Amino acid sequence: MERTCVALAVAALLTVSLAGTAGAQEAPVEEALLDAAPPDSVAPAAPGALAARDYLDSNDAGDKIELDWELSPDDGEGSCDVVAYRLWRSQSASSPGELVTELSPGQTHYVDQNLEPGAQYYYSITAYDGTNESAPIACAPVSGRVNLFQTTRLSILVLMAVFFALVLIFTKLAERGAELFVRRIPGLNAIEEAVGRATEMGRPVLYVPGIGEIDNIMTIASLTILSHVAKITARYETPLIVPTARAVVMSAAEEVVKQAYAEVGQPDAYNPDNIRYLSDAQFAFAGAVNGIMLREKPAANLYMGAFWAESLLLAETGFEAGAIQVAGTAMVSQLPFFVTSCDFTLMGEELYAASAYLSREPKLLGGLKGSDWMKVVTIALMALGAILNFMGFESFVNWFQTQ
Amino acid sequence: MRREIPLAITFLIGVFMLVDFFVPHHGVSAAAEEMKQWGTIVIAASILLGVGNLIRVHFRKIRRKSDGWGYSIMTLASMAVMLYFGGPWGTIEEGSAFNWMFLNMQVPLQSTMFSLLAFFIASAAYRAFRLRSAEAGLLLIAAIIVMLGRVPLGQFLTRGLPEKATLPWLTETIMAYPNMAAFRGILMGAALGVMAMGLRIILGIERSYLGGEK
Amino acid sequence: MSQGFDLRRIDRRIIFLLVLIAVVWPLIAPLRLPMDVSPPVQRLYDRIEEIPAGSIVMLAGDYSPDTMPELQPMTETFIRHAFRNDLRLVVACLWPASPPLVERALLPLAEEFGKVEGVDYVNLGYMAGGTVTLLGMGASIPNTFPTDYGGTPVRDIPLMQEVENFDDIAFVMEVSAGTPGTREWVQQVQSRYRVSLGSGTTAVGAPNFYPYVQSGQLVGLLGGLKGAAEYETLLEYPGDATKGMDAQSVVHALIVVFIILGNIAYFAARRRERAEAR
Amino acid sequence: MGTLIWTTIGAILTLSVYSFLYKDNPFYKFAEHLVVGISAGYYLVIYYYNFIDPNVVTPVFQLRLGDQAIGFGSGAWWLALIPGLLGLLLYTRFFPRVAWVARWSLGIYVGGYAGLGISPVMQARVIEQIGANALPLTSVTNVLIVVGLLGTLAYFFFSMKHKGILGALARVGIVFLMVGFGASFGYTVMSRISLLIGRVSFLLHDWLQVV
Repeated sequence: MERTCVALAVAALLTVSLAGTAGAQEAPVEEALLDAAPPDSVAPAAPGALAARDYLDSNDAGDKIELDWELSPDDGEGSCDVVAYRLWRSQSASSPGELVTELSPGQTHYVDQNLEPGAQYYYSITAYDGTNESAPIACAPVSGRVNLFQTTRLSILVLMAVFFALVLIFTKLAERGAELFVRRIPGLNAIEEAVGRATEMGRPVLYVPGIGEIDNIMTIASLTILSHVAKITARYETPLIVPTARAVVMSAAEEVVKQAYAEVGQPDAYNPDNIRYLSDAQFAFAGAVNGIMLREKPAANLYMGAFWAESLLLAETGFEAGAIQVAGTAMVSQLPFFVTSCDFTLMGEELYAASAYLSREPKLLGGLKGSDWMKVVTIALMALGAILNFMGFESFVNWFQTQ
Repeated sequence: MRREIPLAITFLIGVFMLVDFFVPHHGVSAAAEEMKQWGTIVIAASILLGVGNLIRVHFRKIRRKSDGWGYSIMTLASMAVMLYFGGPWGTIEEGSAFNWMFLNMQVPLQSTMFSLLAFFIASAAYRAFRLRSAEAGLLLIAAIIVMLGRVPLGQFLTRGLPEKATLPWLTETIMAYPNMAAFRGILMGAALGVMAMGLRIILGIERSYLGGEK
Repeated sequence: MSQGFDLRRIDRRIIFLLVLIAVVWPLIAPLRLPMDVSPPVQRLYDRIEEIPAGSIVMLAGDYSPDTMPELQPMTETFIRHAFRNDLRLVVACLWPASPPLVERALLPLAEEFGKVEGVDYVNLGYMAGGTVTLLGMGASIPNTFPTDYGGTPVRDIPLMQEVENFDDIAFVMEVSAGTPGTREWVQQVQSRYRVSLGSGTTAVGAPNFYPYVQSGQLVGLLGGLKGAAEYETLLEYPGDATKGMDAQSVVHALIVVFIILGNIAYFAARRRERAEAR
Repeated sequence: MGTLIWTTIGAILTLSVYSFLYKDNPFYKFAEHLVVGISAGYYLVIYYYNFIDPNVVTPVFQLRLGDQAIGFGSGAWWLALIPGLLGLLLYTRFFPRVAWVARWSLGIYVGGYAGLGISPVMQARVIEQIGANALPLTSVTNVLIVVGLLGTLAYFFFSMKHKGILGALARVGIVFLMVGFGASFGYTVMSRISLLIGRVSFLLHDWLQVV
């Protein structure tokens, strides 16, 4: 019974879905009817009450409306010929308006999207058997409410506030001259050694600021480190080659290096030809950097910033060329390759810490302290969540399930 | 003044974008979208800076006849050809010369350079995975287990053993627990670094990218 | 220290060469390395073996070029399997990009096994509509696919005279890269019409479908290149998947050997240094 | 025929790149400089057609024709001018007296994305991780995850000396980091080999047609 019912419904539905398509397909449609349901002239019974309401009361832009209705008595039983529910939407009570969608039998729920926020809509629904349509069932006019705050993201806002507060407090403390300890970061001292070695050997230093765009925070951190490195090379009068994969990063790097050279009183040592834009294309860039490594023979290769698959291409060539290599990235997927093929690697947060550490600016060190305390807060929250979960209060952890 | 204006702009835009995340109101999100678009435009417009730099560097190389200057001609020439085919009088549609050069020269060149990694990953493994210390040992063992566990060979090597001793099982376990735990830690720490740096940028404390002090 | 061959200073070009050989060799001459067949693949194979010759099976190709490396071998192997067992084949696709991809495997194999289009196999091509199309096929396949891929009216195709709906299909192989795909086939077709259904998916997608194998809604599942390779092994016809997996196995093993050699060299050298120190 | 020529070109370029594995050589230099040139031209053209033309040039000119068409489907026509101007500002750096104006567009860009980045990072990498890692230590796997996470975070503590408990935790962290790095190194091998297989079968199958 259930089988045939579906078959009938589907055959009829085909007349819906195929009708109006190319002439070639009209014949089969007829056959579909012959094969399956003889088209009756009786409309299926109308669906039950239709209810419409603003979607997910507080978190959408007021452009969604949620609808529920009850099945038509002829859906799956009775004369069993409902092939679709037709949902209609109108801006006025008088006309049925436009057909929103056709829903297959058995469904009783739909969310209408991309509506005009706040506008009033009249919905009605009918049952359809492929030829005849039932009387429409209407519901009270409804409008989506425009919301100003996404409540499911409250936890994000709260923790962000906590974090910013921590950072700012410690920054202020630092400015007031509070002594802030920062553990030494091995990779950083390595940078100085590397540059020193390049100088002894009278060979250039290669600084790759990653292939991230300047909107990538890793790139910004890299530029900070670059200005530090540039100051050292300027003092030693060691050539500093900076290949970039992004034009904006290139121009920023120019500013940074030029400035650094000026600050240590070596403005003339600055060579604009050494800050180069190579290519936006990832591997064209990597290939060209490899070329630089083999032909201009830098004795120190520094990779700081956002790297993708090219990381190993660079690091392996650099090793073969016999350079000291120090890398720094928060790109988790590439850390294994830097760690295995470079002499030192700044991992994850160390890259950001480095910029603060190098500048020795108390303000920035304050930020580090703030981050550390945020770690404590997060760990505490996890522990608390674990305990509460264990005791069966899941609501606390659920608060962190955001959308 | 010269510094204040950009920092003020940075601050206002930064805060607005921060707020956008919490406000579903379409007015806000529309404005945010618009500004994101501005960003992409600025980037697109900057490409000329880069290409300009590229041309300058190679042009000087050629003029000074510094070694490899012949290849610099290559670079400039191939770029000129692309610009010719793609210029206003040309077309970049499917099947156009521009498209052909991209598909049959840049794409194979790039994917081949990418595939060099197959060789480098082997040489890196040979060189780096030495039992110098306990930590290095862990690195090495984890790598070997996962490498074998990923291929039929590994499955074959440990056939018949209880399931929890087979290489595939070990591989999945290592990936799913220690590996994931470590990476979650790195990501969480890095996230704090990003946010702190982001805050410093918005507040104008971090300004290195604007070219140091002036 | 200086004299004697030092493995630590082995020229890495030797490594490169070995890697290259390890990849090229299996591609030219399949090694047929031992491969354990996982149960879902075995069950799929056994089910198809049970189908009496002459029966009609269906291949649903629902993927696009970007997933070809993983899925095309499955398509090829299934068609080969069907033709080898003298099963007749109906191809139907819910993805617009699929029909030509299936065709690419179908035509050469049809030639190899001397199968006649319209009699032994038919490619119905692509029909839009996803779920609706599946339900349509449940009622009447010829009405859902009025013409085949070549434009011939389906009602005029000899093979299709015997095919009205899923009652006439002994087995459906769904090669799927996403939606509409395996999930829709299980939920709309298998559950409604009790069709015997097998599936091949990308390695990424496979985990989502193993539950269906557990529940028996899928008789078997091929997961990614590895699944395809296992299927080829059962068919004793090493194709692209086997070659690929062979190459993978060899290189992985090779790298492990490198690592071991590297360590032997490392410790040997350390011992020598200690000896010299004394 | 045409395809054969192009395939051959592709094959020659492929081999030139692989020649780099032996040593740096004219073929590689050729390939390297070629791809740099081509991609430079490519991106110049593509960026213009995909961003500048549709989002700046077209809208502005359309308005001049009296058409009401506007920026990115929102705002007024002058909205389309703003990014154009911001783009132009970048070039003031070539004129020392107004060079500093170039920072305006950089400020907008960096500031915007800094603000944009913060919240999603907070959501995906902190908030949701709190939920995901609030695990009671009732199973081996939970212990593994919690200990590993604690250790790694401890390793990233900067404002305290790594001594005592913190030091111990940090050492645990290093252990997990090493296992993690080793594992994902091994995990990546497969995809890298696939790339090589892809190129080799291009040479053997598409070009030489031996297999």
